Amino acid sequence: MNLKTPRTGGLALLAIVVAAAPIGFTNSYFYDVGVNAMFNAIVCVGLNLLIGYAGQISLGHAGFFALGAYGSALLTTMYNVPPIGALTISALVVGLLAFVVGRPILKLKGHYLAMATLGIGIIIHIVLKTESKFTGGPDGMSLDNFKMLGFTVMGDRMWYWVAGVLLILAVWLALNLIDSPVGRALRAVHGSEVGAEVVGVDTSSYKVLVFVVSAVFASVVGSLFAHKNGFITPDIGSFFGSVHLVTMVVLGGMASVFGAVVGAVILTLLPQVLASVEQYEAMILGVIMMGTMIFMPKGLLPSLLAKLKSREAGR
Amino acid sequence: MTLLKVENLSKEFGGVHAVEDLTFSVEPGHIHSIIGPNGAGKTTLFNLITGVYTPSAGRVLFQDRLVSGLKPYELAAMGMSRTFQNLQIFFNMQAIENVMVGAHLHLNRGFLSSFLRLPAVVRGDRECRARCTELMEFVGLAKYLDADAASMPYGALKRLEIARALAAKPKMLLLDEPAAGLNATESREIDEVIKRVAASGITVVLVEHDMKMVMGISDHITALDYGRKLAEGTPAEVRANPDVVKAYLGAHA
Amino acid sequence: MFAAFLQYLFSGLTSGAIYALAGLGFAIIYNASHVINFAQGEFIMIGGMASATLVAAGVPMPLAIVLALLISMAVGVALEKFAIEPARNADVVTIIIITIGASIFLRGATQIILDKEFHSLPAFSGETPIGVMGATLMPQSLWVFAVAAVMIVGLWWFFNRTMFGKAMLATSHNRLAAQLVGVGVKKVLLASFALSALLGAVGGVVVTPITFTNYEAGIMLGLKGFSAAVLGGLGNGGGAIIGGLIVGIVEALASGYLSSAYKDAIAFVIILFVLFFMPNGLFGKRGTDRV
Amino acid sequence: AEPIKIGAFLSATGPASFLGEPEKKTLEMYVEKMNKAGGVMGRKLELVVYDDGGAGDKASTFAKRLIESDKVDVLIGGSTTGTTMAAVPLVERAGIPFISLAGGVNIVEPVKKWVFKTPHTDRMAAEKVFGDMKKKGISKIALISEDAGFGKSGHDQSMLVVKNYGIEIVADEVYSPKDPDVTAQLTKIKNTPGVQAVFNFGFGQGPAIVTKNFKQLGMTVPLYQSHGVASKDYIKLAGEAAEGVRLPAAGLVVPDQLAATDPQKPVVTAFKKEYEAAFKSDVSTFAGHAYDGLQIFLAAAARAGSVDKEKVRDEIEKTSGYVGTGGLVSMTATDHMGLSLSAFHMVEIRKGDWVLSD
Amino acid sequence: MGTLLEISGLTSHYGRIQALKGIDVTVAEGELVALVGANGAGKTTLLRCISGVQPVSGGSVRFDGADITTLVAEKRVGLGISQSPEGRQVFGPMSVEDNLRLGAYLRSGPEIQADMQRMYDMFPILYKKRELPAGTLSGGQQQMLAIARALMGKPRVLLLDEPSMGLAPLLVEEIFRTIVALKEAGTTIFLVEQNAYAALAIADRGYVLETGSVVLSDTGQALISNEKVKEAYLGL
Ligand SMILES: Nc1ncnc2c1ncn2[C@@H]1O[C@H](COP(=O)(O)OP(=O)(O)OP(=O)(O)O)[C@@H](O)[C@H]1O
Ligand SMILES: Nc1ncnc2c1ncn2[C@@H]1O[C@H](COP(=O)(O)OP(=O)(O)OP(=O)(O)O)[C@@H](O)[C@H]1O
Ligand SMILES: [Mg+2]
Ligand SMILES: [Mg+2]
Repeated sequence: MNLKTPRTGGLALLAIVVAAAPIGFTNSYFYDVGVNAMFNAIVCVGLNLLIGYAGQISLGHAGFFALGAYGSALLTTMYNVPPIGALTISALVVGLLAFVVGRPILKLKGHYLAMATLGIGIIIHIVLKTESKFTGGPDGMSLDNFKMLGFTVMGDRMWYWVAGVLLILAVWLALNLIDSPVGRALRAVHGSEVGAEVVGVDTSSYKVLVFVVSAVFASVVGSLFAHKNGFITPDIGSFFGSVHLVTMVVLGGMASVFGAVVGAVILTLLPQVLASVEQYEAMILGVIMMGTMIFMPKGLLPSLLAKLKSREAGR
Repeated sequence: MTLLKVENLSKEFGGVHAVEDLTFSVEPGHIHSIIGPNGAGKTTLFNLITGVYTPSAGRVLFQDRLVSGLKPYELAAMGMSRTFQNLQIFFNMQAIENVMVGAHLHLNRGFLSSFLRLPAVVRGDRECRARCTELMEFVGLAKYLDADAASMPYGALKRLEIARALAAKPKMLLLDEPAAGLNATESREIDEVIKRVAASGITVVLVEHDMKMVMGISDHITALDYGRKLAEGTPAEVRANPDVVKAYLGAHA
Repeated sequence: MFAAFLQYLFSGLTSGAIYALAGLGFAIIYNASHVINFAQGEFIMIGGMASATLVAAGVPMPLAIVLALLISMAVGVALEKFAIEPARNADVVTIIIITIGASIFLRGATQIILDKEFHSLPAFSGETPIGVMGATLMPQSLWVFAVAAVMIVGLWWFFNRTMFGKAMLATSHNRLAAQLVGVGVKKVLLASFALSALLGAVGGVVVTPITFTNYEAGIMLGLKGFSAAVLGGLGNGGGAIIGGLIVGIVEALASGYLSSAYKDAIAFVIILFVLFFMPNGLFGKRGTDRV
Repeated sequence: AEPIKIGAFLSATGPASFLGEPEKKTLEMYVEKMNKAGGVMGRKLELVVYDDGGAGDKASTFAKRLIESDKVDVLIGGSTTGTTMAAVPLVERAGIPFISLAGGVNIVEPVKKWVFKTPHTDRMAAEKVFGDMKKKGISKIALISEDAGFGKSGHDQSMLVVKNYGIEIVADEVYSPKDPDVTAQLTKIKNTPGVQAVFNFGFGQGPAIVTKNFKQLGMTVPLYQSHGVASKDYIKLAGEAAEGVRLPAAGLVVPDQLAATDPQKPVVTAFKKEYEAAFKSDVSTFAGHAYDGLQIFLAAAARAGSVDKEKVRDEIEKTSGYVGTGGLVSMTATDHMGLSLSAFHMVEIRKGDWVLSD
Repeated sequence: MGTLLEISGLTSHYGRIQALKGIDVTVAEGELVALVGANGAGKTTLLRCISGVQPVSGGSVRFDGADITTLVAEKRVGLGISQSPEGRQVFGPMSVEDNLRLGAYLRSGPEIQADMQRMYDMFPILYKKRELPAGTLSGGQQQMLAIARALMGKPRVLLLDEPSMGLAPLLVEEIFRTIVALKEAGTTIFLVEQNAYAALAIADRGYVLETGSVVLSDTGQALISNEKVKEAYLGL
């Protein structure tokens, strides 16, 4: 195995980081933040397939995340579906929804696509807020622990390892995909749709498929997140949530699987770090976002790697 | 048997008749050139044949099947592939990856098997890379094997599109001004490439303003003007046609 | 029931004109750079907040308004100079994230420099409702309509009749070529931010007597403005106006005849529906790229 | 000695900053004040505040941080019902006294071992209003509410209790917190036959817009607002249109008008004075919720003689006869709020000021 | 005839790749100088450096005696340097007429209208299509527009990057005739062409560029008869 390829080397590094991070964790709050970071990372890895690789923006993915969360909450509390079943059913429904709306929506380009996905996300958010009989409305609803095969995932530590394994799995899947004919086709869609079409790439189907895949990633994580927190409110599906996800992807590095992970981790930790500066939090966060993008326009990871490479080559 | 039949084809853009009532056919194995003044409708014709545009009227038959209305990727699957006058390079990818996308139809492209990186996918990819390397060498891009497409000069990109189109293993290859941006010596290299492609049994439809190339390698030429057919025949016949000389070639050619 | 219908229409026109004003600001920066400026709502907010704070501090209203417009323009210029210009070669998405960062920053700064409270401005021509066939309209709404109308005419003139306006368009379509014909693209970008900040602030000032304002007021206006601009067709000022009015009227009619809980959702459904059939909005230019 | 650590997570920014901001200011002011006076039980107070921006998931993480990392002795906060409820599961697991500043009934119904709250519930506000309407012989009303947390919960509670007062809701409309105009909804209400009064549930600028539009349409039936507007800002924004609007509010907004015998009078007068002197802005009832939360905790800690969580919890539950800004608080094992309907007063807006009108 | 454009020791990089390795080129006032070279030799890069849209990493560009190495692009246009770029680069969604008018962006006065008319006379198809978006033109028509747009700047030195690309044979002749006419009218011209034979035939002098360096320079006629040039660029 060549540790220098992104797949094996990067995966190994990621596994080491996930395994070693808890050394610095002094209590379960750290685990909690770690889980949130990894959950976001998984969503972003999926979203990056859509945004970074296929070049299609989405400002509605928090909606899919929220649907996964509420799907699990509803099915487990009202219909007594076992959590894993609820997660699966929610993911299927979200996938189906993404498939149905994806066809017409993904014909749109650029800002028009951004508008349409934003619309989908907002509509989902409104439904979750309004149908309080099912969702508890803006005040939210609670749900139970994640139980499977007589085993209960409980406590931040356990969730940490579950999230860690899932993150590595997600990264592995994403790396596989992009380094395959399908991945190349996706990137070709980004480069030139006609160019891809005339050599046999069914661009609209690929766009829809990757949209569905990224939505399912979001939904599954949404379900798990709901169980982990035990309580959810509709604002997990708000427009800001979607913008936040896209920001993670772009900040970390579009078209870079590990970049998405880095972006998600940083933007999850940042508010925690900045919480102590109180009212200056927003200003500092804004400055960091602007500064990163100005000085590393390709995103953190790709820009840093490029710098490293040129230094190596310079020697 | 004819490979491609264009029947009474028309395309109109808000009053502009880019192609009008055009009929011609392409024989298999031929190098068939389309010439005509700027704005004669050559590129539009290519776009109609390859499904980028849908015709306003008329029809296109490929291998005796009605194909007007089909999507470009469906036509590609039937064996049609092309290059563009306005480059359609994947600038976000490496040169060799551009070519490998060309081979898309001949690879394992299931979502699931790609996700799981099944051995078959890996093997197919390795073979594909080797073949695409050969193709790049074939079109004269040996020195760009490791290059990012975004860093290549114009002339090289034109060749890259040819390599990509060839990677699709087409039955018919449509080239839109492959020699644009190449000097005379480089054009002669492309002559060679096209001749060898044709010799391998691929039918070539060529749009080109380099008359040395067109007259030198074509089996058959159709000349257009204002979207209509102006003349047709062997290079010698077309070159001698006074209408063509007047509208297109000028006295010197 | 005609009076009710008319009232819904007035309600929709009032909201719609506000959305339209917000949408116009997007058109300018889009026309100069193809960037959607997510901080556009903040220009509106700054216009409203600055004028309201100044008026509260005893500055005469006309002077307060002028100062507020200048402040907002200064913010727009600073944003371009320090955040957009240094990233000029970056992707559109990267620049969009920069504008998102800027909007977060501006909200944070406003909240510290000014406050978190709601503010209002006195209505320009009093608060006596104008009755029309059983329905009523506030005089301030007329101000909003008038300002929107003036702006749209001004923008049309700017982009169609002045060389500088054309240079701006040219810059967005092809930066390299614009440079090669002698357009100072830096100046153009700076001007576009100054101008859209000005437009935003004007909007902020005229709508504040109706909607009030606080440091977060820009979020909703930005979002609705973006919707209006996209629905109308990006870069088309008239489109943004019509888009804004449609969104406003759909919301009002939906509240009136269907369900006020779902009025926003219904507006978005309509937008989606329009985009399915007109992928470049109502009046957007179709792509002209040929292959 | 070790300081007593008070942890708070509040919505100091975001859509509920209307609530969180004064709450935060109040806590900071009183902690500082008490420390100047030498602290409590010989120990200094230490306040740790986080801003959850009104988001449930952030609130839950910050609550965890306060409990696990900052190791606070008590949790105050959750400016909204959503942020409160998001923290409840982990508070119950961790076992730490938690005093919420939000209005939702479901915070204390059913009773949760560790969770208390200081504000009146939305339901009480609704009941107070419906009681007032009943007195005036009103039986058919229109409800209009904001579709965010506060308004939505108020709406749902209103629907639950309205029948007890023999009142029928004949029109039920909703608006979004940032809608620039709600005349459409109000027109629908206006054209609904038989409406004798309109009741609006919301906070922030929405109710002010409702009030202005109400006036614009020339509607003449009584307009009731909820306790969400019990802040001078509302009167400022709505201007003259607010004349005659009635709402339920704590004594805090009308300290001078309270009867001299009212036990609340000295408490609220002092609080109002201190707050307004410190911040040069009008006091709101939300500030009072935070004040009450802090006092209830400190009193319980003093009675327990320590900050042992279990003991403090028990003492909070035994709070009895505490006179707060929100009213008289007497908690029990089955009532973790301890306020009665009498804590609310009906006030009416006249000449730009509150007038007690029970 | 004084030197109008003087390039000395010019280097330029794309990232770490050096595209120009110390170029020395001079163009005298009123001269027509041709530059030929294979794909990737650096011709386009050199023109971009002269116009100021490509960063220079070393050496200098002097125009009319003044050092303009660090001058911003629009100022150079103001001095009289116009370029018709490779790949046409028209303003696609804008009308043909607006494209032409923008060519004269830094000029003002009534003669602009007359100049525009001259362009329409030279390329009648542009007149026919003047109200249509430039992006809908055919490739060759766009090439005409790009050349005409550069001419609208009334430049002192005109930089042409492969002006004959994509043009029909008749028009190629026309373009070369136009270039000669412009030169005769006093415009200095720096011409990059793949149609090396035609370019050298009308050029006063020519340079041959290979992988970022000038390897030959001589009069146009001398280069045409140079064996190496014949073999590498003229396809003879
Ligand atoms: N999308 C379009 N909208 C409007 N007119 C168009 C469009 N596409 C092509 N045309 C017009 O149709 C005519 C034919 O164009 P086409 O590109 O096919 O010419 P061509 O023969 O390829 O020319 P060239 O040799 O210059 O490439 C031109 O006059 C062009 O302006
Ligand atoms: N954007 C870029 N990034 C990196 N390298 C580039 C870039 N553009 C050009 N190059 C490199 O610079 C060198 C010179 O390219 P240039 O475009 O100037 O060549 P040219 O002589 O104009 O070629 P052509 O005849 O094909 O137009 C080439 O080696 C090319 O690979
Ligand atoms: Mg063509
Ligand atoms: Mg070149």
